[in-house]
Amino acid sequence: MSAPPTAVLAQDALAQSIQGTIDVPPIQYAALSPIIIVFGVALAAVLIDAFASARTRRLLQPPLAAVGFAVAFVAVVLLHGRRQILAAGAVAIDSPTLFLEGAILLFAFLAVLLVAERRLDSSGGAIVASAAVTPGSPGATAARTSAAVQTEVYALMAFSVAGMLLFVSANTLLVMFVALEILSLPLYLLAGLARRRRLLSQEAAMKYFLLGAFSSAFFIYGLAFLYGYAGSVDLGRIADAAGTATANDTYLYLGMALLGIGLFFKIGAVPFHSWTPDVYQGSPTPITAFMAAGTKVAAFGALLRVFYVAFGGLRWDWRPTVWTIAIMTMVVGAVLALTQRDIKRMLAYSAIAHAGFLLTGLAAANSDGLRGSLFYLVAYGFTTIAAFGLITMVRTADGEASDLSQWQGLGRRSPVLAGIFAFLLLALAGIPLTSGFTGKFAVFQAAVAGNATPLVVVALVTSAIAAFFYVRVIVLMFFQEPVMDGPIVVTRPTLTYAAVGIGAIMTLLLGVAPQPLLDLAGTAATSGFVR
Amino acid sequence: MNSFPWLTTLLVIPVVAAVVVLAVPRRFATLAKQITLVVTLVEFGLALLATIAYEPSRAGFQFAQKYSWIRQFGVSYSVGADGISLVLILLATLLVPVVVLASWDEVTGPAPAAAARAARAADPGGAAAGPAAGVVSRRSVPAFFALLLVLEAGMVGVFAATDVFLFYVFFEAMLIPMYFLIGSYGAVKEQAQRSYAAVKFLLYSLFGGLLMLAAVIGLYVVSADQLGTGTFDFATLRQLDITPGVQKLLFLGFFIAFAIKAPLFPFHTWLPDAGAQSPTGGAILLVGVLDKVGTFGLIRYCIPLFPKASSYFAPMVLALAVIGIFYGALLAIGQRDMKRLVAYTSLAHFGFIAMGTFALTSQGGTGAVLYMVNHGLSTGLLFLVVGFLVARRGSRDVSAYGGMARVTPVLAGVFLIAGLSSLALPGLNSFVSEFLVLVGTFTRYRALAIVATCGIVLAAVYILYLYQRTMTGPLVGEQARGVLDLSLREKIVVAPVVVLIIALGVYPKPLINIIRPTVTATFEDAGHTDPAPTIPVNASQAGGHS
Amino acid sequence: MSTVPMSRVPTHPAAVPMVTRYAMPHEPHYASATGIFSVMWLLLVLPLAGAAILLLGGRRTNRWGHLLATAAAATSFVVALLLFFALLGRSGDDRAVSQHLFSWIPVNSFQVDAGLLFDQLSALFVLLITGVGTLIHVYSIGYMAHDPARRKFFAYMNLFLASMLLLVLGDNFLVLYAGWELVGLSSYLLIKFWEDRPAAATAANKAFYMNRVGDVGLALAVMFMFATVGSTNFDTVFGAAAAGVIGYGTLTAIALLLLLGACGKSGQFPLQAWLPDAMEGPTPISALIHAATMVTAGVYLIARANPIFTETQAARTVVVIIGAGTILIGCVIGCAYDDIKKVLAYSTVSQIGYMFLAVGLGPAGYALGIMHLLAHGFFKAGLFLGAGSVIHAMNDEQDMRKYGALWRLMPVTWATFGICYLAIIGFPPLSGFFTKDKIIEAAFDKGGTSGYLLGSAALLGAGITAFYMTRLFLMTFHGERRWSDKGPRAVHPHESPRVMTGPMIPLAIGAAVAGGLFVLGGSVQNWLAPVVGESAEEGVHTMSPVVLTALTLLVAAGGFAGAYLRYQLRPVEAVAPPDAEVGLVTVAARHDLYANTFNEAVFMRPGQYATRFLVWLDTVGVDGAVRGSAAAVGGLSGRLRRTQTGFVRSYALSMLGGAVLVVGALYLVKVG
Amino acid sequence: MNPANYLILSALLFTIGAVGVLLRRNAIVVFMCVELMLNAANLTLVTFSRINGTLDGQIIAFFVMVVAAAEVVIGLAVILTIFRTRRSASVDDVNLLKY
Repeated sequence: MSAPPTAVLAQDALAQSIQGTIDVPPIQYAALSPIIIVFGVALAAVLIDAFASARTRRLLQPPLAAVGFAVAFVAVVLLHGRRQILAAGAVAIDSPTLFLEGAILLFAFLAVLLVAERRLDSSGGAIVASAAVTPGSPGATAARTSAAVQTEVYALMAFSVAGMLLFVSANTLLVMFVALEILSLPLYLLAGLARRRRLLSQEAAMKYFLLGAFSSAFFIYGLAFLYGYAGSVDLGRIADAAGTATANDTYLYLGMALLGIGLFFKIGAVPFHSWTPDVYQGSPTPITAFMAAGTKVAAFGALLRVFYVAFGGLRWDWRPTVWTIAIMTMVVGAVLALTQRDIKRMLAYSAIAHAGFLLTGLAAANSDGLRGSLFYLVAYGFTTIAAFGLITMVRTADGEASDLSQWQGLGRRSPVLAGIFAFLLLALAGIPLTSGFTGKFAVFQAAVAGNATPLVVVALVTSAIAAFFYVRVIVLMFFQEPVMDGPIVVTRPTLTYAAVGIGAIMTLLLGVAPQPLLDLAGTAATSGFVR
Repeated sequence: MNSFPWLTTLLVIPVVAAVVVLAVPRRFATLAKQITLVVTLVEFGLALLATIAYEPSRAGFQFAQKYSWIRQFGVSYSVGADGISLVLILLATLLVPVVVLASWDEVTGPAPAAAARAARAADPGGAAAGPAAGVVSRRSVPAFFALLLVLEAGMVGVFAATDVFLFYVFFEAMLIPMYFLIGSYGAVKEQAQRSYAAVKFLLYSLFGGLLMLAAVIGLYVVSADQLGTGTFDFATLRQLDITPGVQKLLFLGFFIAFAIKAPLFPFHTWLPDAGAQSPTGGAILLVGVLDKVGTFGLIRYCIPLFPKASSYFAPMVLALAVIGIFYGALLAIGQRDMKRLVAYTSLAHFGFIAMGTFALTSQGGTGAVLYMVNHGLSTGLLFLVVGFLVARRGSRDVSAYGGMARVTPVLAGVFLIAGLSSLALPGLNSFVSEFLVLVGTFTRYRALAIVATCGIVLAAVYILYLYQRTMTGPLVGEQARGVLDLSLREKIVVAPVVVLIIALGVYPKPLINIIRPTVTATFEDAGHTDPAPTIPVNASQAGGHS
Repeated sequence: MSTVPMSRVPTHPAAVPMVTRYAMPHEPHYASATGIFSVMWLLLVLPLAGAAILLLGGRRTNRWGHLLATAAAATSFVVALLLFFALLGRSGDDRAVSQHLFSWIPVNSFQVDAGLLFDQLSALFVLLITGVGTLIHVYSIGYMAHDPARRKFFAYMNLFLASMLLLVLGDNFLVLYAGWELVGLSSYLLIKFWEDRPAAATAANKAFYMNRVGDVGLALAVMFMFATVGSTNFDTVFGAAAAGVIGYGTLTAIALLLLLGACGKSGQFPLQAWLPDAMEGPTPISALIHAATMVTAGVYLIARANPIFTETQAARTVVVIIGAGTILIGCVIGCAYDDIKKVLAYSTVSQIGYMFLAVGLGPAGYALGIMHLLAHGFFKAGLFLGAGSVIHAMNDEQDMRKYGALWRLMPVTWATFGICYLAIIGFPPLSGFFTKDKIIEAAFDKGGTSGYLLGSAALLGAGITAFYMTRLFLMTFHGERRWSDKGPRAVHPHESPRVMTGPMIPLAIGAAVAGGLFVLGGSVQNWLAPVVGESAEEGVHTMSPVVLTALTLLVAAGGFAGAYLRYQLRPVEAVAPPDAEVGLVTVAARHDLYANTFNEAVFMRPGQYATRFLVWLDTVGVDGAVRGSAAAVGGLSGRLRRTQTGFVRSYALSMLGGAVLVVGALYLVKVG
Repeated sequence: MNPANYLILSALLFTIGAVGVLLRRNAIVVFMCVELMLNAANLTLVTFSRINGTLDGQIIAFFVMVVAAAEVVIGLAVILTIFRTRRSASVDDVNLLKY
């Protein structure tokens, strides 16, 4: 216990406020620098949006965000090895946290590349010119073709990223809750900013918002019970309290359950997954990529921290539940993906299935499991960003060719692009020499070592099922004749190329030479979360 | 000589070549072909040299190399050759050039030059590539040969790997090129069936592979429990002392994967489809080499790693094998599609191989491994000839043929040789292996061997019945008159295989001498000694000339 | 069976203990090939090379191919003669020379060498094969002169010679097995030589299938030998057998399996049905393969394996029964056919029956069987060549009812054919008289009821043989002509060219004198004694040889008389009378005693049904299960999708349900 | 008065809110129900802070209110746009995305 517990702090504050002096708790700004930087970027972006001209905004915002994230990443790298609790116990910095923060920032960077891409669509990028224009109204067509862009997207992304960083490093449930909201609220809006298919986009936004709010209600209610149980929302204190089985632990289990629900919702675990397909499909594809990679990392990071730190002592109590959820998630994700016709929706279900695979890492409940999960998150993030980025490049006259039937024969027309996509799909399916396989192997091996063999068997069977729909897309692209008025693959979208390229290369590297990243994850896992 | 990294070289060359070939623009298709041919020939030459450098008398793996790959998982890039893997590598590297030459014109097919030109125009990047699907969808020749090369690397790797993880990686990675070979270069007219066959092949193998993955992980965890740090090193793993219960589970994991791959009786239904739909070259490599990975795995991994389990399951495996022998044979007799027919004959042959392996006698095992090579040659030749026929008449249906021997005598002759080899006629390669398998089984499972021996009658039936329907009788179809006999290229393709089929039938000793020590050691380490003859004979009879 | 402790068992060469072996006095001892014998391998290689050159050489060899092939055969005959005389030069018990070529299949305790054995028995066969073979090569030069594929024909003939020589020269059972199947192959190739005739192709397949059934037996026998004595070499196996260390059951099993193989190859009951169909092949082939040499391989096998058969009475009983039965089957059917080659084929079947009967009698009969075999080689080859010459002359007409009165037109054929015919019906002093007589005698001498049964069967056979052969001879060469040299189906019979008649003459001479040479002074019996053991000449005589000989002649004469009355003194219808007008026996005989009907009903049809069923099972059952489960998952997916209704509130509901579930689960764990 | 009663009250409120989310169609009302759930949580927090004798619960409650306010801003914006396009605030009308 390094930092003073908040409860005590609060009482002192009460006492001292009577005498009129307040002594400020020490805050190590350096250690917080990544979060602070990103927040700074966000605020700057807001200011720019407020005062700069439309043109300057368009020119200024993307580099600002990109550079901001890059710098933050550098900060994370410099912080490596730090292991302490900061800001009066509110925030914790340790190897897993830094690992996750780094991952989030990388994915955010790639996502910015995708968002900033303007060569794809006839006019601006994937982001709507003005979200306020009503679809179907005369202004709508103008809005669709106008070069303008709702540049707030960058500010929103920056806020969301900041929220994610805070989310994974939160040491008290309160901070975690706030972070959750900071990362969610911007996403609700981002989901609604698609330039085309506005109706779907708005619907996605609304569904995401309502369900998100609903889930955070559960989260906070669970928080309340845990507070009631432990008398504090500090993860460490909760763990201590759980260790000493004195208090009425109905509160503990209620709290754990409700809190868990909030987190399971974010990672899209069954039965809290229902928003995922709709939102992934409706949102602008770059944002979907951002969500699929970034949000997953953040949510899982928080999940891991909570379950390893706060409830670490109770693993024998929560493992069965996690098992059940993991199995349901894998099965439902894989099975439902089989019959999807929309490629984004299919990948959404695949994301659910992958959440399930990740949960087996959690179910292992050992440091190998932690290592596996960390590695898996990064591997999956790169692959999925590349995949969604690639989807943005396959277009028809009215936007992306999201319907699978339009992808028929793509391999014959543009072999390279289709080849990359096929490779990414194989990675998602977990074929050796791709990152997907290494990740799967890491978590499954941990799970078997952690006596979760049945879970692993289920996982393997489901991955066999899952393989089918990935393979089906390959069949479409390569083994079938192209349709006459098939989609056109837009050439020279530099930024998208960059993002997809990086993603694909990393997918290959992590498959062929996973050593370094595994080392990183391994050391992070062995040092574990600070408390 | 043995310090030279033979296996790594054999692995790297095709990969590099594949990249080069893939880089060749489509309009220089011929160049791609030539590069591939040269490379594969060089590859075969190297494999041959390696075989010469190999010292059969020495125990354990030779040309071994070991570098740590993924330390956290105790995975290492470690390759090595023993008698079993060496001959199979030799087989693979031999068949690939044959396939390359055989598929020389198959991919492009008789496409009008105009279409080809249009295709080139439309090809690069596919940017704004408009309509005219037919043109756009011309299949890339360099890609085909690149896939072949990748496949070759995979085949070499899977046999050379001495690290279970590495083996698994190759085992799975090998599927992808084959999948594309079937899917996009298979039977041209039958798009739907082609894709179906490709997907079926991939999913079957993937499913088996995943079961194996479970077993592999289990093995790793067991090793971690016993040795402190987990490892995948084959040599280390076979030292483990695994409890019988665990052994059985792990054995099943491996066995089912291999039984699907080989395939053995109930797991075979992907083979006829894949065999029928894949291009000739693909079919040869699929049935000739890829499927051997299954039988190879049985003898290389199942028996040494899980000796108790393998003797426990041996009767059941043998039962499956014998069922397969008759089942495959009878189904082959009932087929109309020539390629399916050949595929089903392979099912019967894999039955023999599995039987020889699980008879757990040195004769049976040696016979089984030799059988793998021989089956690769004979079935390879059968697929070649059928491919030639289909290329000439465009139909795989037996009823479309008849009396071909009159117009294409040479082709008919080669067909007959392939068939006779497949029905294990003495003097041809398969006989040696088949008899060894039978006699090896006989010494331990008498009744079973007797039943299996009756299978050779059916073998005669399915081969000669096929020959009778296609080659003899009055000529069927008017256009058949114009059909040409084997071209020079085709003769060159079949020549080496025919020669080997005869040579290995008359003088199999060199191969046997490579295979025997490894197999004998494998079985004896697993605690299986050959049953004694019921009457002792003097050393000159038993020890003999070897 | 005597089992031994594992410790004494050699597992593989490295670990072979010097096992002190049983004393095996009877073990044959083979001298290794030196001097002239070191060229033994030439016997095989010459014809093999001929075949290879002709097959690979292609059209280029069309002009001289047949000459090369004939030369190859002739040379190997010369080599055979040289070796034979060299063998004569050696002392009686040293006349077994083996040549070890190379180690064929060496796998630890299973050691098979490619080795040749040239002893008294194989010497005789080599002479017969190469000698008759050469003659028939010459004959074929004429017979196949106008066939476009003559080269291929000669290539196959050479291939056959090589295979047959391998069969009789192999010094262990696996090499013998190799030759065994290779002759089957060459027979297959030559039967379907005119392969655009569906009948020929079918006959060839039938022959191969039925031979394969026999081969299974032989193969299993070899496995038994290895499993029992750990070797397949003649000397080891025979030594063990003679030493009586092999259990009686095993020995009998081995013998019966060998017999199965022999029946397949020699067209003995129950595997006789293929031989008549094999007549679809060119006539020289019928003469060489399906009369003189290959079909007698079964006899060779039993004679070669005599140490085994000597030891097992049970197996020999089966052999004699099969032999006797087949004699009668062959004869009866032989009487019913009008196709000259079919009749000869069935006569072959029954003559081989005699040989089986003989070798089945054990030491008393092995030599007799071989003698009859050699004699039969001469006269049956002669008969077939004669028939070929007639068919040649009659524009490939094979129906004897379309012949008649040809003797004037083709005197040479008539004469040679006549001699061979007299030889086969046992007309003294021609060969058949001696050899067949001896067998009948031996059969009676077996003693007991069985002796009488077998003897009388053989005797009856002799009579019927005389009948149907006379019938054949008369219908072909005598009586009034039933063909015309005018009209649509005109034929102009003429004597065959000298290249065809030439070979028939030596065969006729052989047919005439061979028997005498063999029997007088028991030359062959003494010659073979070291291999097949002393034939118990001084056995009890059921009845005195003189009486028996007289009886035999009487019966044969009866048969002759019957045929003469029926087919010489009464006219022969040009068309066979319909089944309605002939007796049941004849009808049955015309249908090969329903052998084919039986085979089709019992093996072919059920096989076809099984095949169809399995094809159905595989697609619907095995594959269906797979596809079904896939479809099931798909269906499940299709239904589950519907739960994703798109209504926020239902999503919220599912979340709430999940919440309840999680809480419940945790609570359960807590209380439980 | 026994503070446990407040917990029961808050539980009731939370349940009412949750049920409201499931039952009401109007997006605004649905959202209000969510707010109700949040406030139920607040009540719980305050109660526990009383029971534990620490101020944290009350402080957290303030945080929750602020967050709720922020949510309102976002939520109303989203709902408004939907309403403007569809002329209806019923959550059941927006189900283009399904299956």
